[in-house]
Amino acid sequence: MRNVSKALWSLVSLLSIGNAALAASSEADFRAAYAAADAAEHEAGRLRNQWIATEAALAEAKKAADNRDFDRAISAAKEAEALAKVSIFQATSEKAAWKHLEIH
Amino acid sequence: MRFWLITLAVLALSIAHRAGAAEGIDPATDARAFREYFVRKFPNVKLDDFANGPYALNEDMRRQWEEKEQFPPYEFSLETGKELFGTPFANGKSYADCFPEQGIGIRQNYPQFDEKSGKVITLELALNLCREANGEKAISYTGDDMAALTAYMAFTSRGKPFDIKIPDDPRAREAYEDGKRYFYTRRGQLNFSCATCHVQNPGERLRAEVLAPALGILNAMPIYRSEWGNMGTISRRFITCNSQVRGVPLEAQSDEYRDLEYFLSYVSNGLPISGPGSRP
Amino acid sequence: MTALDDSFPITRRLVLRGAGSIGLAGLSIVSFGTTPTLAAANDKYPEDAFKQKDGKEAIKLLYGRAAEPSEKIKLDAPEIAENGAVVPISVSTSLPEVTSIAFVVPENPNVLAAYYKIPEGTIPNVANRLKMAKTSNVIAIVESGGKLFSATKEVKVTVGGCGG
Amino acid sequence: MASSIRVRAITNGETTEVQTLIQHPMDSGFIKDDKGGFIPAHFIQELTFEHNGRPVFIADWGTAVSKDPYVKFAFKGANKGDDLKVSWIDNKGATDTATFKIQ
Repeated sequence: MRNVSKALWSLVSLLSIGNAALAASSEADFRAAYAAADAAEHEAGRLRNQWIATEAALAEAKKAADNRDFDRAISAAKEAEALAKVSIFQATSEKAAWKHLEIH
Repeated sequence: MRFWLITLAVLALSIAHRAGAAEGIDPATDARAFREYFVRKFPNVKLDDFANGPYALNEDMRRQWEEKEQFPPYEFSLETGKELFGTPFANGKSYADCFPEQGIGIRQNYPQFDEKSGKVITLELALNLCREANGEKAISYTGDDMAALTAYMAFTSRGKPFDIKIPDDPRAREAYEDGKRYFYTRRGQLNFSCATCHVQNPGERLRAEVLAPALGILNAMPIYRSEWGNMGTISRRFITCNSQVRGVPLEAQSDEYRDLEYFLSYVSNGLPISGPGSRP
Repeated sequence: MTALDDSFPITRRLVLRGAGSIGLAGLSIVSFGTTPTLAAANDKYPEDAFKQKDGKEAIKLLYGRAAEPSEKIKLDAPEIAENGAVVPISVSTSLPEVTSIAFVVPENPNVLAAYYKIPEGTIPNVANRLKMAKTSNVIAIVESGGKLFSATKEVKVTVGGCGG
Repeated sequence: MASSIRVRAITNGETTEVQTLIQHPMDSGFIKDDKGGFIPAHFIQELTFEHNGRPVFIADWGTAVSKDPYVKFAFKGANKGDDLKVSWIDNKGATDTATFKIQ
């Protein structure tokens, strides 16, 4: 199970490249990052395929922002967005792929 | 690890793949193939015994189960269910008035396709519809009372074979097909479908537990799980299954779960109701 | 009080374990008295024995002596517990004049699980369901004709997951 | 309130087999609740079976007995129709008693 998470993490970090902002981040940056993550998670919800980890990362982002730790808040929001995007990818590809598992 | 890599590869490959136009939906053929798959996979298991889930597949577990069945831990819930079922609503009517045969020995006929609403009506849903029709508030689909009520109704149907009907109505066939799709669709961070555990790997241990075969899996519902320490409904089981693959569960009795129950019950037609059951 | 017999393998194992479990015992939320009482000798609930973190001490508190393995005890327990919350365990014995049967689970936070007094006329055959925190031996202690005998079986306990 | 005690006591003329299931949480004190605090220990300590006023089985239990505990034993000397009195007391002082007919 740990290995699964590890593989997933590398995927997530691939998708969230660019979140390593050097300068201290602002509230505006956080809002943008959070809005993007929230939109992606909303789409995953429309596809009925949200992930618990995404929800947790969104909550973490919000909490960090409440504590005015925007570096952490942005990194959590980016992670949430990346996770949501993988879940969207999963739901979209499964629209056809589920047939492979069917017993015939 | 290997599993996940393969999964990623499948995910990647499947982008290119597109299923052709919707083939004809043929539940009867599906159900035959479904049953044959399990019978071939477990040639030593009697067909009816699939209704006993993992206990049909593992001798050590079966002994523990048989010991527990001498005085099953769900006994208290079953009694509560009988009591709740017999208690009249404020208007003097009771659950019995909402069901054919006064609700006794009919569990094997649920879920049903309701031609009026065009939707699947599960037993849990029917119980709440009954309450609402009689001016009572709906009760939680994942709570103890619903578990107790369905336990009692299942108990009165023990041994009766599942008899799920798919009427000649395109909406009914679609509901069945949607349930099937939900069953085989990978979801959650673990990228598991229901079938990953309950078709591909029944009898295997996933961490602690021996996975139950999908064939007959709802016949034992509701179940007293030692892990829960109490009785839980089908709704509760679906929700925990989705959480276990790290997906956000859908609402209890959402269309997807209702259709899933329709599919899973239909493919187990002919197998006896064994609920209420007990499981690890 | 009779000293514990170090040739008894379970006892020896428990002694070794006892040394390692001091830290755990210190963390535990219940405190326990250290005055040994021979609970088996009277009808009172053996409170101190039930709070023991160490199998050797629990047995000593209950009976004041150690047990020796006996093949006349049949201990029935699963090889792998389907869930540690409910592990069916039973014991029967052909030993004569049985006055008590106890179940000890050395890896549990409180090692003594259950202690059954068997009056005359009652058959020395008990089945119950116990909790097991993790993989552990289960030890059945049978008091027969004033002597102590035991049987041991390992039960594997794994954590819960996607199952059922 | 229904009794917390369920008993099946069946005699074959010589021995009477008794199975009991009791509704009780049997909280060990080692389990945390949703808020991270420990659920206080709450468990049956003593369970007694009496036939014609004579104790035939006494169970002393600790925290490791499963929720809704079950126990089975057998004894000699009872007849069909005799009373079997069952009572328990837990660590908080709660008790329950019920009398059953041997079948």
